[in-house]
Amino acid sequence: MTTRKDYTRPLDIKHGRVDMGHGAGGRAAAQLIEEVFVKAFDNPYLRQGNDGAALAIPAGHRLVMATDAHVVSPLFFPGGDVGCLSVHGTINDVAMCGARPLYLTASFILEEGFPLAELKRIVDSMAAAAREAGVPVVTGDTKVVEKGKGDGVFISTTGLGVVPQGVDVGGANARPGDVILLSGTIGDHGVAVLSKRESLEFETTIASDTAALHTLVAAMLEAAPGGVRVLRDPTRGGLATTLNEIARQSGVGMLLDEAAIPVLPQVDAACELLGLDPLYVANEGKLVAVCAPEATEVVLAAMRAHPRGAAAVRIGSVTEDPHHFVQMATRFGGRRVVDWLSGEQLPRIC
Amino acid sequence: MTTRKDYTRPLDIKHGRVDMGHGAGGRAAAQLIEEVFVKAFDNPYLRQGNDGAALAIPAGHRLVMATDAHVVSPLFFPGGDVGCLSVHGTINDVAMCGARPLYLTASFILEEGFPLAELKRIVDSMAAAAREAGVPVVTGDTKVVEKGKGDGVFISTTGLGVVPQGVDVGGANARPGDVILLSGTIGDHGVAVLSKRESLEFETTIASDTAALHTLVAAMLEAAPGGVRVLRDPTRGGLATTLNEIARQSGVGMLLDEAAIPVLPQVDAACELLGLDPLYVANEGKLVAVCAPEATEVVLAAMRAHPRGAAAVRIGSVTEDPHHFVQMATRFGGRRVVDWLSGEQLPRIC
Amino acid sequence: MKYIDEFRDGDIARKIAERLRAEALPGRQYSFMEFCGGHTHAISRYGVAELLPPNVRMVHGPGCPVCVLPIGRIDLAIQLALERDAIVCTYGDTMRVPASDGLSLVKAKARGGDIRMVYSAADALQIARQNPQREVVFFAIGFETTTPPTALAIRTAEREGLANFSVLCCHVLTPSAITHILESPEVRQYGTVPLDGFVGPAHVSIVIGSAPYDHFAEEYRKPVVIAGFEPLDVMQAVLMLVRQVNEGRAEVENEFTRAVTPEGNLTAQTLVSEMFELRTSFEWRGLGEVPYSALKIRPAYAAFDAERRFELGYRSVADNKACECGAILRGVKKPTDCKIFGTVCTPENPVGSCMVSSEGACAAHYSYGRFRDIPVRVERAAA
Amino acid sequence: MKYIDEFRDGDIARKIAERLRAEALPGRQYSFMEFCGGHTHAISRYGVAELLPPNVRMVHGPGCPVCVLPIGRIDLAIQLALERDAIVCTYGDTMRVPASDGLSLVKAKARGGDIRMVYSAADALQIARQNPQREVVFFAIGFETTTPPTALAIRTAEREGLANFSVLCCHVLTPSAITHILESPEVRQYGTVPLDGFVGPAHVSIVIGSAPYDHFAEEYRKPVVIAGFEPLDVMQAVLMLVRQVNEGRAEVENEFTRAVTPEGNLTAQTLVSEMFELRTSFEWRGLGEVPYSALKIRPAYAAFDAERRFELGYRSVADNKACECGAILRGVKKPTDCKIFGTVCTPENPVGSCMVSSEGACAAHYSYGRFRDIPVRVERAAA
Amino acid sequence: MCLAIPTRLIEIRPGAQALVDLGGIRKEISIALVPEAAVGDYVIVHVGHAIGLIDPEEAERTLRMFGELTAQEAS
Amino acid sequence: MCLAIPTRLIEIRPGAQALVDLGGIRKEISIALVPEAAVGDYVIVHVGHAIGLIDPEEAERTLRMFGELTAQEAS
Ligand code: SF4
Ligand code: SF4
Ligand SMILES: [Mg+2]
Ligand SMILES: [Mg+2]
Ligand SMILES: [Mg+2]
Ligand SMILES: [Mg+2]
Ligand SMILES: [Mg+2]
Ligand SMILES: [Mg+2]
Ligand SMILES: [Mg+2]
Ligand SMILES: [Mg+2]
Ligand SMILES: [Mg+2]
Ligand SMILES: [Mg+2]
Repeated sequence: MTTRKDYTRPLDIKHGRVDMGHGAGGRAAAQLIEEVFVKAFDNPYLRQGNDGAALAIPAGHRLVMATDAHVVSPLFFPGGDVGCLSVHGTINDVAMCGARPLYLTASFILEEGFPLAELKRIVDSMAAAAREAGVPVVTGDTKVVEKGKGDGVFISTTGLGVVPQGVDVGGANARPGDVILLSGTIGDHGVAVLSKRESLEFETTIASDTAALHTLVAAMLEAAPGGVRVLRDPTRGGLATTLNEIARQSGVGMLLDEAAIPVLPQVDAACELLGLDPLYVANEGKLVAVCAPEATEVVLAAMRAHPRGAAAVRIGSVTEDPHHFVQMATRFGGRRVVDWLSGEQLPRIC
Repeated sequence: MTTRKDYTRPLDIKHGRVDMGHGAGGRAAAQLIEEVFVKAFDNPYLRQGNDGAALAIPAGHRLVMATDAHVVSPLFFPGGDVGCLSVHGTINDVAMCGARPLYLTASFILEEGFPLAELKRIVDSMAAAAREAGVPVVTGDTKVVEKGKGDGVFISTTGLGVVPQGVDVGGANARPGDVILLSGTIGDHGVAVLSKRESLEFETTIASDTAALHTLVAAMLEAAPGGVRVLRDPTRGGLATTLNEIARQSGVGMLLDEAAIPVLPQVDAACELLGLDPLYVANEGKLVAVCAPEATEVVLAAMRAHPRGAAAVRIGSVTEDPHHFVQMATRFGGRRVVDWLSGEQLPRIC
Repeated sequence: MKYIDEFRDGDIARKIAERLRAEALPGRQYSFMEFCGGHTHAISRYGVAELLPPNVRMVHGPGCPVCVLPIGRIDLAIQLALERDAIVCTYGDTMRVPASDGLSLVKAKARGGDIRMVYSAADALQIARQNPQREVVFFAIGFETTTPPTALAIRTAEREGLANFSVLCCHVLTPSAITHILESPEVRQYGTVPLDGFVGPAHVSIVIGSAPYDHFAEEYRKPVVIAGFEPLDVMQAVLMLVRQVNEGRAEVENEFTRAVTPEGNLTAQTLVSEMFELRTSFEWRGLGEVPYSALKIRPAYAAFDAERRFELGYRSVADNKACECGAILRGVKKPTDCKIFGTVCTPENPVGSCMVSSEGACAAHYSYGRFRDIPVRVERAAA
Repeated sequence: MKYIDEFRDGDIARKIAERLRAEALPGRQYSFMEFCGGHTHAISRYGVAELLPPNVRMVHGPGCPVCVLPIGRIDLAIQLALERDAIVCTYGDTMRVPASDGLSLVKAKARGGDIRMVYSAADALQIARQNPQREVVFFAIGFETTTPPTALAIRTAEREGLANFSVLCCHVLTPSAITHILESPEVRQYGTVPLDGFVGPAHVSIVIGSAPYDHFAEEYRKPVVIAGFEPLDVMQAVLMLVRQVNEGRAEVENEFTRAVTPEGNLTAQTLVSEMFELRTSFEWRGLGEVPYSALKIRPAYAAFDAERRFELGYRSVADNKACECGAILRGVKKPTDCKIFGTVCTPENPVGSCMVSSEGACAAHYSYGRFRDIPVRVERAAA
Repeated sequence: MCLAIPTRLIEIRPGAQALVDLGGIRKEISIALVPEAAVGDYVIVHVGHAIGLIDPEEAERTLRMFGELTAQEAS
Repeated sequence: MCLAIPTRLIEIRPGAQALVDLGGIRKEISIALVPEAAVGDYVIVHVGHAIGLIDPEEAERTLRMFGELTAQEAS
């Protein structure tokens, strides 16, 4: 007696497109999940096939959860795509709480008509990123919205991690006198994405810095367990906004040294051309750390010893300031406020 | 010296609309989060204001995570809205793993132009549902997509729960001879939503059954800790698809008794009018349980003693069947297959 | 639900079943064709087949408007949406019918066609009113039941002067299809399809009345029993057919007198003949070209005829080689006679049109009756 | 970046600053207006103010095309998008400028207006080509720098016969604005605004040349130094102005000789005068109606003039009462003189146009210079 | 084919429209094809249009006929 | 106002278009307004159009002039 599945024709990944049936919860949905998602993410948790995943957690840790929706346009950009981004972004948010990320969940909102081949490319990229980071996607969900009510694919990921004993990292922990470290150049991700935006298009060799930073964080925490007070990834809003958030949360001011902030020449040039400020451009593989002054050197050394922190630098220090201003000594010799991002970062003509 | 926030004009909730700036990660985003989300969900985890939330978990439990994207149209329907739905849906998926849900994360994808008043109504509804269920929203994210690239609001929620010792609930656990229980009437949610769909519109007093089922599950598990083998909420795809999923996962067949499956008269009528089968219509506050035969009575009693299971019934039993067919003895006296949902549930003319 | 629930009563079903067992002659085989997909659906969904004596066999007919829609017609609708940028409005049933190039309306929609499901022809009119700058085409399918609402839509559009509305008319006629089957060589000459009688259309007959069937009873000596679409109606009709056969009668009987009169709905008939005229020939999936079997829009309403308005040229497209829909629609084969039934061809990925509508013989058998006969072993899935 | 980085060198800046401190006479106050927002931006972003001697004060001028755009003009663009269903293409800078009814282009877009940000006038043309069935309007703002690309777009549209493209022309002229300020009672009569000289436009001058400024130096006896937009250019220009004042000269000097010639870009000038002609009057935000201060499309190109094509009627709308933009644009007041600066009016919720562009005096001061003077205490936020 | 359902006509509305009830569900449909329909009638609704009426006496008769011993007895 | 940037013209393309380079970033722009521009020139780009050219000698001279002791010495 032949044994066969109850659907026999595999998905036509090459020419097929997402249709409403793939989100209706029936056999088409089951097939999509099996042939695209489960196949790519393959792990014992997902294979449980239940409404959720049952997970093991080491004893004696605090837990951290973080979530992010990923809606980048275009979906594919130099250096990455929405798939790996959605893995890195959430791993990083977990790591920025001082936690070791253990598990991810992924929830997809697909637009009717989205090519299955692109979906597969994105899911495979996610799976590769998750594998490389050692953080499996343990459960997920897929919905389909009508054409014109989505934008290809949106991916919301949630991460679960554990905080080792003795680690206390949080945005409210910065104190005057602390030192502000940055793990590398800023603006790479945003410029890479902009370079592919319709009507802005320009040629560049800049690639997104999208990367998981949890091993970098682990190295920093190991180097100075109590010395790292704040960690944050300067994503949307850029370095400027991230520092303002920390200043507000901690009730402090900051003084930056413009000359110390690393910006790749091409990023600088692209910003010049479009009237943008690299301080407000998104990053996806960089972190800001606020450290106790006495821990600075050892943390910086640990960062520089890690491939994701090789270009780590000290960019400023925390000040006492009832206005919570982030100020900057300009390379030119002046001083100015570095404010929150206001509105969107739009290319300007003036 | 006067003390004031660094933005002074509060959001114009009444007339305002979401614009791209609310998703750009700058000050507008911070304001939206503070004045709409944090205000509604208010809890100490969220107030940490970090990239993720640090959480406490009771010792000696296994963890469960579940995630779902919520993309219902229309956003408001009789008996609920996408907000409370997104809380109930994920709480239920956690509960269906036999877990006690503890925390939720929420990730919003807003369409440019979405009225802030509607957003607030949805977020408030979410917050009320979370409060009522005792499961706080501990961290979140907000993105804005351009008009025409979203559909008002999409909400992805992820739940974290703990499984008590000795509980082993999963879709693969059904065995021939087991009994299939259903917690109440089917099709209420789907019909309530359809009744508001443009061009289908009909008048009905049917309301969505959207509700959190975790306390019902807790009562069932307490009544017969080892006796509940499978729990599942028959959402998209309806009861028929859910039972097929379990049959496939467990490698069994099922035999249902059509006469035993409760359907409200208005749901029946609406399905008749539109050419739909209630077995395939979505539910958001019902569960299916597969129980050991000896536990049936005590589980059923526990269900009936709970407000969400007052109309619980036995609808069939698990059979040995290498084809994994879900079959049904019809009320009429015949027998038929109850197949997976195929494609979408569309109103038919023939 | 009054006039519905009473006709689904299992106790009465058992009584009729008993009568049938008593009256069906043991030595004889009875073969009846239920013309309509509505009957096919009732038989499958309620498990009516289980209640019939083993020597009474039901043969599915071509009476599902979705099943008989040929590929070329779907292609036209897709062309209007994808190449002519029209808003194509259609009943939900047609969305998944296979067309050329692996497309269907669902897939054309996913490729960007503005294809909208409507519940009623009136909804298509409304869409036309709301989108004055767009061409709105109503893809009209169906038998005599569905034609009058289309006629009404055209009349309304004409009275309102709706300049952007037109109809891609694919309305077909029941009696010509029945004639075609009775004239088919399998039935007439070889006797490979022994047809002892017909369960006649329910809702079609509300509109056209019972009189049009008299001809079949007389000319072809076949009993006809017009029956409602509830399961008891079907069982009673079968009983009435058995009785006619046993008694050597070939009459038109009406089991559905609660809705069907000899003359039908004259208002509807008048409206339809005002808007439509006979096509000399029309392609049916499975049956091929059938003379005088469909309607087209009269020249007086040419402005509302999408075929004229867009100068559409019909191109016939052959069905998939493996597909036996044609033979199944003519009653010559059963779904399980098709080599790809339930494997390559499933409701999820229909190859033929009979696998699309739940009234299609293949879909009905796959979704409701498969447990009886398929030697499928379902592999334990990974997830 | 060649010709950029060299002009941002902090070491040289310190040298110029030293010179300035040496040459600015201790007993004297120097007030110079930087006409252009580009200079305002450079001063704020690089912290140039810190390097100037305390007795040299920079006064912001009206040279930001976004800041001087009156409410009524934005209203027209919004009207085209929301009421006339046009695709309105615009530079990113204009998106957040406050209009009537609490709207702005960003908010009109959120309300469903098809408003698209373009990087270049050529992109608007491209959108028109891609949407032949839609009206596409390019909302053209800017000084003489930005006008030639608009002229080019009109010429291209005309040559291609693009029938659905038009321009809502809001191009304004620098010299008339300068005249207007010099003629203002504050400057001329009361001397409430002591203006010792002008830092003249950089990129505008590339197009129009340095000759048009001779008039000011002669007529109004004000020194003018045309300067580039890099911070060293600005500092050097200030030094040159101090020298002119000290020496009692009132000449047009050119610090920006690497790009500006006396006659300017003749190709661009020819093109502009082919497409455009002077308006007899035009409303500027802050300055009110300024005679001969703007361009309109010549009748020969009327088909591409959105004002004519859509028969738009201009309606002047008063600015918010509390807003001091007018006085600020005329150099009469500083941002911090406005009662709602930094509280009700912020870059997030701009009340006046000076808070929109990062070249606006208020936005520049809020974003870059606020630490110097605002007695704001930021409350510890909840999240 | 031709899904059609008997519903009770409960209100006649302008433009040959009517409100019908089916087990508590109410929907507006067209009665342009059955101009004779009156409130209280059961109309058979197909794609939003009433296409015919139920004859209550015939319905009664049919129900009585079901399964009766012979065709003769049914009449 | 009027954000404009000196970029190096590296390739002239049909239709009065040209490819320019700025610190490794390349973009196609219009040179219709500076028909005299040649490969190797630094053109000043504003809203996707070159509106003028940099005169290298003048740039040199300006840099030399910065901060020199008196206006006289700069000439
Ligand atoms: S199973 Fe499919 S291919 Fe075969 S006859 Fe039926 S519809 Fe045609
Ligand atoms: S702060 Fe705002 S309102 Fe006040 S002058 Fe400036 S732009 Fe106008
Ligand atoms: Mg997050
Ligand atoms: Mg993040
Ligand atoms: Mg983060
Ligand atoms: Mg799910
Ligand atoms: Mg889209
Ligand atoms: Mg889930
Ligand atoms: Mg769920
Ligand atoms: Mg579930
Ligand atoms: Mg986030
Ligand atoms: Mg939308």
